[in-house]
Amino acid sequence: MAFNNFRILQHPVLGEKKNGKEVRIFLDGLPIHAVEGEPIAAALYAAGVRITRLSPHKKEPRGAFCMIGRCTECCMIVDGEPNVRTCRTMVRDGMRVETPRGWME
Amino acid sequence: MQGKTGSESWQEVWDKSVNGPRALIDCWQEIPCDPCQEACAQGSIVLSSGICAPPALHAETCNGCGKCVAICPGMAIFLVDRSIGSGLARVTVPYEMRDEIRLGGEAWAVDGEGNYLAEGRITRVSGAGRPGRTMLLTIEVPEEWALKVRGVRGRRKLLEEPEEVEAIEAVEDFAFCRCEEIDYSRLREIITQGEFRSLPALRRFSRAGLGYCQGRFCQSILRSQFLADCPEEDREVESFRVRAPVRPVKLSRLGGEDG
Amino acid sequence: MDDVLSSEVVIIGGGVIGAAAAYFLCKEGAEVMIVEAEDLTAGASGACDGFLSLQTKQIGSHLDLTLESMALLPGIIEDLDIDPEYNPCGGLMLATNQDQLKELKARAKKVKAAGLEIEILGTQELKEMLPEVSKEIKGAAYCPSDAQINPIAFTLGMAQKAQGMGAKIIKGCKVENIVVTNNRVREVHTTAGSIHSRRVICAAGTGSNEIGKMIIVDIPVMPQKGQILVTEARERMLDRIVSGAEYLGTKANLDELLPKDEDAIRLGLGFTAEQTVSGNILIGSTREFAGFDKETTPEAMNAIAKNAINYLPWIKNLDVIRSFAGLRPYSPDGLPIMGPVKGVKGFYMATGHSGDGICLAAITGKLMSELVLDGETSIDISPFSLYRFK
Amino acid sequence: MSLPCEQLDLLVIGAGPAGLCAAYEAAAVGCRVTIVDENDKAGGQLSKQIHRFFGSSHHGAGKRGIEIAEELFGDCLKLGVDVRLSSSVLGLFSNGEVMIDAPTQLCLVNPGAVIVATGASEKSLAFPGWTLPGVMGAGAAQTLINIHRILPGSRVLMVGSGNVGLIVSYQLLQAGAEVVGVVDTAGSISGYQVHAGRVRREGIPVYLGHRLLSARGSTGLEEVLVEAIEDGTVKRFEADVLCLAVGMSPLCDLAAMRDCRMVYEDALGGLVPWHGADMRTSQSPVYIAGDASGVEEASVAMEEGRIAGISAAEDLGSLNSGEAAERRAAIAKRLDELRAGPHSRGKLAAKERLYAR
Repeated sequence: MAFNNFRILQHPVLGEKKNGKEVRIFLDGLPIHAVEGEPIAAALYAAGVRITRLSPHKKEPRGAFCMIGRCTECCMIVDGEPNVRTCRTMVRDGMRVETPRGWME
Repeated sequence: MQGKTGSESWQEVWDKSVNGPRALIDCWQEIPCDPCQEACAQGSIVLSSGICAPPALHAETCNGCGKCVAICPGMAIFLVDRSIGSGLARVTVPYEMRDEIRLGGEAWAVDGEGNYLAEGRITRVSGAGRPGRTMLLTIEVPEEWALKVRGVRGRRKLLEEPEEVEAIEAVEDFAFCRCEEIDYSRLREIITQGEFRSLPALRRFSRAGLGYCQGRFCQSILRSQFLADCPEEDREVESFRVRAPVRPVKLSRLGGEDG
Repeated sequence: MDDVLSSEVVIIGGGVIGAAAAYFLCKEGAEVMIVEAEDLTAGASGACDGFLSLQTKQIGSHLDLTLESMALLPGIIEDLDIDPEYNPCGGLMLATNQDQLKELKARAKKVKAAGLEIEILGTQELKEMLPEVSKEIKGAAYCPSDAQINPIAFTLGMAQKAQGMGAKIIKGCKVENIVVTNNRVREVHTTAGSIHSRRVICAAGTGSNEIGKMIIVDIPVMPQKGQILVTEARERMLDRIVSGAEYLGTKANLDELLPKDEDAIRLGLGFTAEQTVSGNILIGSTREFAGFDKETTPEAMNAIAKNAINYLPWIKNLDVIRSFAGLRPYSPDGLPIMGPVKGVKGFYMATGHSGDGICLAAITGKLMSELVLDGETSIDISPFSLYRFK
Repeated sequence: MSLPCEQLDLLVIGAGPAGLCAAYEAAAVGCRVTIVDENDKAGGQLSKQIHRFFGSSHHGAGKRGIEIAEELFGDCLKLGVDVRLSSSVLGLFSNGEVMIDAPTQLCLVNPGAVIVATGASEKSLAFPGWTLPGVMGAGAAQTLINIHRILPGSRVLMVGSGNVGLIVSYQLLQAGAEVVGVVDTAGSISGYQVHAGRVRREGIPVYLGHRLLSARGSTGLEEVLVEAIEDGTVKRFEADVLCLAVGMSPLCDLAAMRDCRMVYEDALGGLVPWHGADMRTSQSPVYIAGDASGVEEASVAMEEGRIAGISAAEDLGSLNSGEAAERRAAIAKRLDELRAGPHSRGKLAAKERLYAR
């Protein structure tokens, strides 16, 4: 199942991943499993989703680049609010995440 | 106490290892690091001068306890034990991978470049299942490999070589500034034709570095590109004036609203 | 540098005024050299918004000059190789109370009489034009001729065009002295060497006072700081340039339109907002006297933000990614200082445009070209004479 | 109408190794110390360093970064340091005010002294395809695997054979990714041989003298083209992640905003605020420490933090100058030892040039 494909459940140094509460978020309407306490961008990676937005001008696909809230490449529309840094915003059950699709002509 | 560094000590380790395990230290760069010395209760590891000196081993007093192997941040200390005889040696390596390596199972012994040396039996596993601890694995290999083994791999295959391809002809264009999507070709055109003296002027006009990320990622490459394209002028290119906010902040926040 | 340079005309200052003067002079075939202490647009022209606000001009010669300038604009833009992002979008001036609205109405009458189309909008009409305006706004003055432009691209465009016609632009070149003999400008001493020239235009903006000292003339221009916030880029959401009536109050020093709050008066706070072609919204602004200091301050940033939200509530959800401060070349009455200097032949002033440099650049450039080359101008510039003061 | 402004004694910006050590030293001699950090956890980069650290026992050598972070943080808490997390400093102003975006509101503080310990940010390279999803900073991959416990992909190519590139490659392997190679334009390994050794013995080839040409893919990274500088042959790596570990640059924009004199030093990662060996900048009372003062090792950051803490405490009147000088000298001696190796030579020279300027 895609849910665990990219999750590191066992780690030689960090040990076994503690089971967080599973929640469900929606990416462009499609349900994605996530774990409470993780940022949206991480949950998307875990589900194998790498595209966080299309760039405003050329509508090129972009993905998280820094994961610490600086690059703004992971900005998505979250519960209607645009430009939310998904690498620093934690998932909430039922959250609706949309992929921005560029806006410049 | 005397001790020898690097490969000088290896002969001694080889000699003494017929009596039991001895530490083999493969650390010869001057790294500011001394936990091995601190960890050795025997006082067999000594840094001659300051913490950058490569550790010297006194093989005579080394009892092969392996504490230095477990703590070495460079994972550069091993144990060699030839006491079992019959042309075999046991080599102990630090291990922090998550491959399932079982006691009694077979694994690859590899050298420092990852080359296959021998397939051997794992005769000892310590620290397994204790996250945060460095495992020590002992593998049995033909004696001639004893000084060469640097790793044990449960994954017994080699990476495929990358394919060689025809060189690509033209360099594709790309966004130099990720946010404002200023093309590389456009930027260079601006740099070479604009005759800007300073980085702030180049930024003002090209807009590279004026995006949402506040130039976090392109400002330093903008500087390099600017200097590379205008090499004839030996000068300070003046840095950007920094003004608040250095992180994006909601206007409502800035206006003093809570929440 | 030991080379002796020479030029028919030397323009001190590579801002929008200097660039416009160079552009028009070159059109007439003059030999021009711009000397710029730093880089083009390093001063006020590179640290302002793109407002081409006609309705905020002082009624009379100031507004007349502005109308002449705006009439020249399309022709210049047509001619430039760099797109200055000119957008004849119209401008709204918002009233937060009935008194302000009344004042705007009274003013609109006079402005119309002076030849500028302006319309007073009630809340309903305003809502149609600016749907998400605050409910607190009582009405607005709408000027269809108001516009916006990218001041940096505009300046560079004219400078580049002038260069194409032979103008020389020396950057990083500070003027150290101006040699006057027999009551005539002869030479400009700069950090890049001496330049022989019999005609010098001072378009040095806030640096003009220093330049004036070199010829023992007091040019009463001082820096007036304006702070601006820049938001993240977004899709087009603000179709017009927008300002508050208090902006006009602080700009033109109209008692009736000044803010009520003491701190706001001290900061010279007035609301402006425009969205640039790149999508960022520039939110202003202040009018402060702080010498040559260009720091943005927590107090002003906070005040600008709070003020903007009062006008356009939705704006509060935008991220501010930058702030900057520009220094306007302030003149005591807000009007530019243009024309010759008594007793120093060949020295011309084109400075003190206060916050109107971008708007007035075109006509200033044209007038300077006329003045320098023909000795007379097609428009009477006596209202802008240095000698109106005192 | 303006924002209220809170008076503080010592403000430390950044709760990484330098900031925590600075706070500790100052608090230990009686200063009232406040630390702010934009992250929701203290420790800075230590929080994702799962490898054991070099150094000596003073720097927690032999321990993992995550353990050191916890210890340093715990020590600060014991001394009553006021730690404010999830709080980004937005600006340092010439009137002494500091603007902070705190969890619920914007606030202004006016501290008697400020230590800027904001660390460094990753440098990048711009090349065709660098905007494709899957191309990321090595630090981003490290954050994903070690903090969020999620792999960024399954086949990774690393650019940069410095310590960061090597360590993150190793950690990607630990996390279960396949690392298809480490490439570097340099002709020799830039990081420590021991780190290279750990990676290579896992079968990861290091391609020296190789240059990144382009990253390709339609909706995300699929392949990377790399050219051998010497003969121009081009290799194609199938990869879904390309990590860039091409150095760090000091994150010192707050010091620059405060008009601290800035100096360009390539060996230290770029522009750094000028400072003396006592970590005072050209603007009193602003101090700098750690990577923000020039990119070096975490152990160096800790010692510099301690010195900055002592200098600030001295200027705030919590330490007399004789005592402060003595303490600084003891730490300076340890710093000298840390920087004695050949790997630090360039940085040491740059620091000495800086002190002298």
